[in-house]
Amino acid sequence: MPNPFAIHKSHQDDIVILNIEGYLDAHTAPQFEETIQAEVDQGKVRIIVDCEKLTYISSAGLGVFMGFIEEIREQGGDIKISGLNTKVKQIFDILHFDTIYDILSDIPAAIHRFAEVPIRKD
Amino acid sequence: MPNPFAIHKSHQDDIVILNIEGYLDAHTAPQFEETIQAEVDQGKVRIIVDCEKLTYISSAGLGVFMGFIEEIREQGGDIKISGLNTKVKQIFDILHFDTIYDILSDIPAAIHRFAEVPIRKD
Amino acid sequence: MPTAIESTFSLSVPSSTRNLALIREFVSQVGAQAGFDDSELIKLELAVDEACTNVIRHAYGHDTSREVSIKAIFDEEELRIEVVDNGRGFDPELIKAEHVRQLIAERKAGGLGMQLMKLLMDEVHYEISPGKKNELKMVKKILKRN
Amino acid sequence: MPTAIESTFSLSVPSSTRNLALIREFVSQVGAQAGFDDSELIKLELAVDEACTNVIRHAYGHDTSREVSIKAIFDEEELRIEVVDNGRGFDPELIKAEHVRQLIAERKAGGLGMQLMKLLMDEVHYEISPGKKNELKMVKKILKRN
Ligand SMILES: Nc1ncnc2c1ncn2[C@@H]1O[C@H](COP(=O)(O)OP(=O)(O)O)[C@@H](O)[C@H]1O
Ligand SMILES: Nc1ncnc2c1ncn2[C@@H]1O[C@H](COP(=O)(O)OP(=O)(O)O)[C@@H](O)[C@H]1O
Repeated sequence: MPNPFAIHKSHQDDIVILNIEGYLDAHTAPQFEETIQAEVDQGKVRIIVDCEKLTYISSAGLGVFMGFIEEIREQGGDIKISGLNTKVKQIFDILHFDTIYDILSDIPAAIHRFAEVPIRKD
Repeated sequence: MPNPFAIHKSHQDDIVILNIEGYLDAHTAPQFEETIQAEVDQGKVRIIVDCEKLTYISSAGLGVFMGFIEEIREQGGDIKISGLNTKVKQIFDILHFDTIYDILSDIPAAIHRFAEVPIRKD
Repeated sequence: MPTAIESTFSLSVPSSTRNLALIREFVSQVGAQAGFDDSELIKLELAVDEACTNVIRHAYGHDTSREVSIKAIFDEEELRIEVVDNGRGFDPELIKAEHVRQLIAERKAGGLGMQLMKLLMDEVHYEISPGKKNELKMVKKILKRN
Repeated sequence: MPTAIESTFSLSVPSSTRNLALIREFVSQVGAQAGFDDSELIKLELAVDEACTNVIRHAYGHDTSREVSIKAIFDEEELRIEVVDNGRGFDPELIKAEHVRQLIAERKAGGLGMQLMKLLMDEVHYEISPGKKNELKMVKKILKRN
């Protein structure tokens, strides 16, 4: 079976970019959670999660975004989400995640948003 | 559901090239059979079946190759098979189809074979 | 004289999150046959994924020796999905939907599954007999396009 | 005391060739969990496809109101597949394998299904009770790589 879920990490200045690929469900969410936890533990709290290659997300995956956001914002960082395809974006929209998270079209737009709005307050 | 099986037709001189795409099983074989039948009915008996985008074949698909080959060779034509990927080629190999059909790496090689060996005799 | 022809599909798998992908594939292929388009299919997959994730986590507490069963039945009008477990059961009436914003404030990473099912499907209905048979029935209407 | 843990999966679908793709996806995902690699998976898919195609065509004569059931059970050593129908049955002993070359000479477009199953699987075994329960059991050993 091809790896159903993978995370590729890169950096842009002090911003961590996590490209997530495949599906994020109750089976793969723990891997994503550990990755974000490791960044937060190192004080890296400016995070872009690029979802261009994300094919699916369930509440277990959405839960990872929810579980960290308060702590990350308290530490002066944020999670910006980029590259959602139409199908996956529907799922974020149903739960109105766009009222809580900055959701951008692509990585450059997410980097730009970090410069303009380092922490989203709502 | 994306179309599980599709056939694209093109020509090279008097050779008909059928690019088959997706899976060829008992559900989709009738469509392939009708396409070949239509060519034979028009006297087009020099046929390359290019399988570069074929992902799977079962005996129902192999049966289409079997059902026409005698008639086509009697009429001075042949079916050459090209572009099989490793996974699908395994299935042709298990039944020793390569002892009966010319199986080539790609379309140019199949066209070339038609020039060299218009009808395979074995 | 039957007026509508029903198609019935069923799938049983060990109770493990690694089988969620197979469950979604099952739902997606049945849903496509029932006539749902891509944007509706992902919603169906999600509703059933949430239902089965709850069975795996809550009803069976990740005991992979247990079994999750899904039945899907459609006719021209609707697709019905039934998810059955014989695990510990619960009282769905006691579960109150909390808004994402509130869940986040309470530092919760869950609590969206049942909300999602209700948002995604036209009907969601539980019949609970703890340890015997807990059944979740969900219905999605098939909208005719013409 | 059980020495090996078995995982059991089952799928039932209406008897129609349009469900062969779902059947193959089921077999592929279960086979992958059992430890088979890509080149082995396509062989497993093919063997089960051939078995189910025969049920759809021959046992039920394309009557889509009937049901095809597949069970897949694996442990560390082997994957067992059982395909069950309650159709007309047949005597597998009477079916003689003919070479492709011979089938072609007789202008036959079929006759490869049972041959393929035997070539692809380690064991193939029929238990036939026409109209009641016709069962095909196939086994593929899991080769340890280390
Ligand atoms: N099938 C089930 N069996 C037992 N308890 C369940 C089941 N489904 C849901 N629950 C209970 O309902 C609660 C809410 O479920 P849900 O809305 O899906 O959120 P989450 O699963 O993230 O907690 C669960 O935490 C659990 O206590
Ligand atoms: N499940 C079945 N029920 C009834 N008859 C069957 C079944 N499977 C196979 N047969 C019989 O065995 C014959 C050989 O099957 P097979 O080798 O798969 O080739 P094909 O299906 O192409 O004829 C069939 O033509 C049919 O008469």
